[in-house]
Amino acid sequence: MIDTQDDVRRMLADGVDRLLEREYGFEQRDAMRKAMATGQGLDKSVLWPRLEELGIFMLAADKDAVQDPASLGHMSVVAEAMGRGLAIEPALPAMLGARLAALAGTAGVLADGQLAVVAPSILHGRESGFGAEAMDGGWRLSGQEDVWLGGDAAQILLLSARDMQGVPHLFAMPADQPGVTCTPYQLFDGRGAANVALNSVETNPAYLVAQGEALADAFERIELEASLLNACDAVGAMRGANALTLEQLQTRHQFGRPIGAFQALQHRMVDMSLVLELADALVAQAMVAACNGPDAGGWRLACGALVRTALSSRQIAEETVQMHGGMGLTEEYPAAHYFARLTSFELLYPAEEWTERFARLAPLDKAA
Amino acid sequence: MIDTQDDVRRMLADGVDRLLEREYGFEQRDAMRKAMATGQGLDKSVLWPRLEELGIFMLAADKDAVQDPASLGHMSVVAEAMGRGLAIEPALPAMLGARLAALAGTAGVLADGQLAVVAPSILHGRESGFGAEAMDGGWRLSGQEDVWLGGDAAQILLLSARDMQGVPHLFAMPADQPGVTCTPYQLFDGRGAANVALNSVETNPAYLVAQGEALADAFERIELEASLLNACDAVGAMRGANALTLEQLQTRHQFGRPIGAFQALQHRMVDMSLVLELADALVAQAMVAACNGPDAGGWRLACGALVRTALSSRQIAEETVQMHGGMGLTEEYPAAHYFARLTSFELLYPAEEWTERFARLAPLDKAA
Amino acid sequence: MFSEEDTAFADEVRDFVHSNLDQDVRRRVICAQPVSLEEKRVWHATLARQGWAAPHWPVEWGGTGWSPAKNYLFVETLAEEGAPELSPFGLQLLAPVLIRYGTEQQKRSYLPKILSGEHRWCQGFSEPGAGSDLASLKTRAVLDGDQWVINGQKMWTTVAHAADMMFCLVRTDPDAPRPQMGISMLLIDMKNTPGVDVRPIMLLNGERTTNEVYFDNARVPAANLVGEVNEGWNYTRVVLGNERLNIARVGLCKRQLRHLEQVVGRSGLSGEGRKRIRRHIAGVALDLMSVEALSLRMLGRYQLGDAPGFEANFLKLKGAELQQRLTRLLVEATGPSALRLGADGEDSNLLKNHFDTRVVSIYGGSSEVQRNIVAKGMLGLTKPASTAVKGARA
Amino acid sequence: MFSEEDTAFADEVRDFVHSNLDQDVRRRVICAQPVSLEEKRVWHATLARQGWAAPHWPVEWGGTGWSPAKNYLFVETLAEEGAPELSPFGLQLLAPVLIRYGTEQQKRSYLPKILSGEHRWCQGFSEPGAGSDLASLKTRAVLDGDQWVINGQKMWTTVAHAADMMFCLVRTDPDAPRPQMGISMLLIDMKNTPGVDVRPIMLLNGERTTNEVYFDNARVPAANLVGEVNEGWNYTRVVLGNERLNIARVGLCKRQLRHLEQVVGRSGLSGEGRKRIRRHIAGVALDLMSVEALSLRMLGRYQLGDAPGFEANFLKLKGAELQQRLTRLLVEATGPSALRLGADGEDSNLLKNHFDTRVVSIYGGSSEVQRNIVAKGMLGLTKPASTAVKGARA
Repeated sequence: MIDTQDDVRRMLADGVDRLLEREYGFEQRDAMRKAMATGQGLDKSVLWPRLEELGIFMLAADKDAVQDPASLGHMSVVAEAMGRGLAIEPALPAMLGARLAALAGTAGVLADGQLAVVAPSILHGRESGFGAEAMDGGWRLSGQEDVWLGGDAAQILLLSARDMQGVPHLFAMPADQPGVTCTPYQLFDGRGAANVALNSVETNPAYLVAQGEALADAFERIELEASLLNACDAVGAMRGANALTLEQLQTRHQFGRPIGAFQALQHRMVDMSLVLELADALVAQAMVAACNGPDAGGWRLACGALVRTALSSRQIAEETVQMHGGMGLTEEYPAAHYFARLTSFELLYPAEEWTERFARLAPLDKAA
Repeated sequence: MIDTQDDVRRMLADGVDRLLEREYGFEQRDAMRKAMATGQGLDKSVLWPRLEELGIFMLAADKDAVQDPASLGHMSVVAEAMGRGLAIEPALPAMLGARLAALAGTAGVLADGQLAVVAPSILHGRESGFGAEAMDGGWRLSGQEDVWLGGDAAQILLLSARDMQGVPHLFAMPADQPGVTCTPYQLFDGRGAANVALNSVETNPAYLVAQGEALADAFERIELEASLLNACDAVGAMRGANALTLEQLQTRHQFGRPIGAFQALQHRMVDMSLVLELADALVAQAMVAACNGPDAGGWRLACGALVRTALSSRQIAEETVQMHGGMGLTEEYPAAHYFARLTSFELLYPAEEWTERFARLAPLDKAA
Repeated sequence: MFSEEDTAFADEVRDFVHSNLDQDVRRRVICAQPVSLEEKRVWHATLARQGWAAPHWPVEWGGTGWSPAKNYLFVETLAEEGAPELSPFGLQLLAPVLIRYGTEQQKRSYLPKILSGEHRWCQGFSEPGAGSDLASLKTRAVLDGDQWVINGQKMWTTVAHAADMMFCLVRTDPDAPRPQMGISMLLIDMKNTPGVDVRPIMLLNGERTTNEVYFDNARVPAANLVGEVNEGWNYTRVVLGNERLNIARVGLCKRQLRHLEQVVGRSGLSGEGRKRIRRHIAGVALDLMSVEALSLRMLGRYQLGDAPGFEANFLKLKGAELQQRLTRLLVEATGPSALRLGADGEDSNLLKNHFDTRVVSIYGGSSEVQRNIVAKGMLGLTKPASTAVKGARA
Repeated sequence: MFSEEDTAFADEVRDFVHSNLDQDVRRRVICAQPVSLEEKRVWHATLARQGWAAPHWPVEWGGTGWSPAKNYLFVETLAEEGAPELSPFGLQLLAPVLIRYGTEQQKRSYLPKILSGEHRWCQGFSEPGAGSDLASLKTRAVLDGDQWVINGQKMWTTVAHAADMMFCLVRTDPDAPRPQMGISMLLIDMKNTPGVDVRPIMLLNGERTTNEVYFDNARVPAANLVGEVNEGWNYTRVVLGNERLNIARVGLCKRQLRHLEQVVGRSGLSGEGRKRIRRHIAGVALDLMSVEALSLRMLGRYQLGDAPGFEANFLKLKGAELQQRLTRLLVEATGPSALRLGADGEDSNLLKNHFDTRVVSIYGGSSEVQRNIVAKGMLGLTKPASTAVKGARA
């Protein structure tokens, strides 16, 4: 976590932690995961209103918040707590949606508490899967993008499409608009997602949020922030996984001793702790730098934070399951859930891909 | 080692082992390494005649030997023993020189016991560093190649040069020919090597061993055999390093117990043994396949053997030093010598380079 | 290593799978999609009709008398070609014990039904406090007249909910001087024994493949004791030492590798991403080569009469690692859609399958236990003569 | 983290190195070529003239009174710019002990000569049977009148052959109930004490940097005892706990990384080979970032009054790994000519340098000892409250 004397942040951290650890225990949260697995969709009646009360939308969407460097730090507190608490509610997608609207200068386009989810192409800095054709008093949109995190519960889809001239447009499309096919499903880690297809959707002109090359700045900034906030979620999950594994080593007995008495396991536990602290420290540093926006230094640190977090996540995920033995595979114990959560992160932010990206940022030849 | 009922091979193994373990102990062999370091060059009066007595040249150079699939196995026995014994004599370069002459069909070009060393470009399948210009009754050769293993003691240099028409020629050049600059030096692992430069060297026509595209077969075969024989040297060194480390774990005490009582070290020792056995088994299999010459299957296995041996060598080299502590860095104890020998191997045959070569051998698209 | 006859035989096995295994079942095995117990039973019956259900058994009980090399090739070829794995509990684990230590009555009663697949067996070894440390098991059995009365709890009992029978380790002498002594092996009818309660353990993959089994004064006939009383630990070694020749599962890995290559070949991956995954695939392929080489070496030595040594532990360790790397690479090659849970399409459930594969370094002697065993042998029980050169200070 | 004043100061240090350090010495430090003891002494004197030889000491003894941040930046900037490292034994290891526990006489006698570089010190801690396990040391000292009589053997005594003085741990009470008790610290004049015999330990790199030291009834004045008798173990902790803020050697790693990048930039590497090495360099650079982030976090907490905790052990472990990866990459980038031993040219001796770097995971508390310390703290001595979610079975 970011070293801080910031009172708001500490109160927020206390609030989310209390919510996820004392008021809604693992069993209750996992019951919601199972309910979603039966096809009922996300139950937004339980935890969600409490998260709203904590002000998760305001943190991100408030116009002042975007100007306030602290707001990114506040969001990171929520993200880390969600990861540690293995909560499946789309708090992070919700914050990112509100944030992008604010970054694009049009926070007001979203009604209070509306869940707007950002297209994966924007969050991952890829070319959009959608195209826009101007028509009388609006646009006609077509295309497809898969795996929108939180897309299963989205009310608004924030997506980018280039028109025939190649100019990017940001649309805030109602998920229930005719022609929009939103296929919801659950990920292995329990969170919801969706594939979104637009088949010649005719849009109301009011759905256009912003357009033009100025969007590039907002997009780059949301990409940077989204990646670091996802890393915060992973840092939280690593912290939870390590604490759980440490407890396992202290309490589980084999061959007449706690398994933590075995040196090979001790050394592996130390390495798990080591790689968590490295990731945590660098994510925090990158987060502070990101408050200045996505400049070269910010991206350098972000590359480091993402690569380190991905590598640490993989190691901790695998070791957590292995050191728990059979118990590490069961549904009713958090170990496997941490494995799933951490594996999702490191597959969405592959260490090798980001290492290559970093190598392109800092070409050797300049150093020569 | 190759599983075998072959009596010759067993006798050979016994002979080399006896020579290197009982008759010339580590201290004696190391004294020769130190003598070379003072600039005296390789002392060929001590171990060398005994190696010749064991028939190391005949194994490789005899015309019948080349036809006999067993001969490669016999050479592997010598290579493995040299590695385990940390001997710095250029037995392997000598065998390869004799072998190449035999493969090119002109074993007789070398006088008995002459040390002919093959150019690194031939051994590593790279483009030659030399060019040949035809002139009255001979050729004029120029160029340079670095790091000839055993080149410090070479009497004959076996090198390839293309003429102006691009036709490859194999020359057996006396190392003391005017215009030949042979710069000898010692490697960190104690073995000798040289850089060789030819500055418009006018050759006697008798120095031409063979020419034309048919050489390609001999070159490919010697490349395959040289790489696997170097892997045998590494397998021997790994076996020596593991035995030494195991003994260290059994005999060195710390905190009131043999350090082998510590589980973290136990597990690492087990992994050292595991990676040695994998390398040994695959090198043996690749060696059997190589007896049929360098076909695709042979190269596939050789890639596997080289990559596995390089990875295992690195792990065992590093762990041997680490588990010996300060003693692992000293000159008078073999651990550091094994580190040097194994590191030489894996730098000469880099795992990643050979993995890429393998990927090119077996393109995915064929499988689709 | 293999004779021409051997390789011709492998081709015959290959053809048999292609001709006799339901194509959709085969496809699902290759894509790691679920195959039902009923579908597995059908395949068991198919092999049994061919006389191939238990080739390693003695001929008199339905085995084939094949050489070790043929047995090895048979198992690896089935796996390579996508045949579902038959449940090992009766065929591989119990049967060798029964054949060696069982009564004539037990053999005649149980072996034919194991061979035909009529009876499904489960293994009652692990307990909540006795997983890797089996010797500390606590489930008690007391002889009361001509019945054993069993109380206690087993855990991680694979497919107990669908089993007809269990072979079970129970403590029959709680006062034995060492925990390994005082353990016996009992056979338990899972369908008709009052006091046996099977409760599911749900894994995160959403499947019930394993269970807790509670015994509350469950009674089984005295005749269901295997071998001698208090000698069960020795039989356990026979169970755990079985089938070591195929322990690395080379055939399975080859199949996974080929599938992975096909997925990548068909995928839209390009540029650096494609190069990266190809490098990893090449790395696994090369590593698999070394595992196969060590397997074949162990087989060769076995044919010369050497029992598998540390190689078997090494191959268990390394085979688990390879399987995990292969399922992982399939996820990486597929990208984010591999995160999806659900049954429609080859992409989905890939992360779940990768998760399932984590178990291979936990069950059948975890990787930690394998390393402990080798370390004990290398450092303690045997004192290997050093073949290394020795320095002045040694 | 750093104020503008701090970074301006770092620039000042950078300029100082460029203006005052011999360019050839600097080049050799960067290329890891040998720098002589005399050249190091010249640099020590240069720093001392500037008042920068021991910035972390109390001002009254010649320190600077800088903030922890400035001290941190000073050390890392010197390393980054290629300044030779000053011998740590007097400046970093002994001095804090003397300042805290030494007599006024000892301080006045030794500290000024340590500061100026006039006296070179060595550290007599390790013994043949007491390396990582210091508490088992056996060298005896017995008080005979007003002299301590020392017998025994020290090992791995770095630069003892060129040292004026040694601070030495000796056993003064062999009957102490725990091995850590009964140890004292003595100061020994290495040049003028009969019965002190320094014998070289040659490393494979061909250099004599370390030694065995034998004591045969060597006598030192009773006044050379540091602090209380039998309390030496506590002072050891001060020694070993020192300079933890710079333990990862971030500045050194940055310098090595920059050098490596330049070598690759200039090299003839192309195609896949160049891409491969660049991937590895990027990987190390990213890892170094995380190590620097953790170092800065530790520094920040230290400034708030927190003593370094496990971070210091983590940074020792990870710093060693990074240094080893960097020297290794330099070898890989250079290719076979890096195998060459010899003094002519930048390429040669690279493998030797890589070998030398293996020591960084062995000395100053090996990586194994670091892990043991953290494990003990995490699992035993402190009982951390779990912040993880807990399952029904927990």
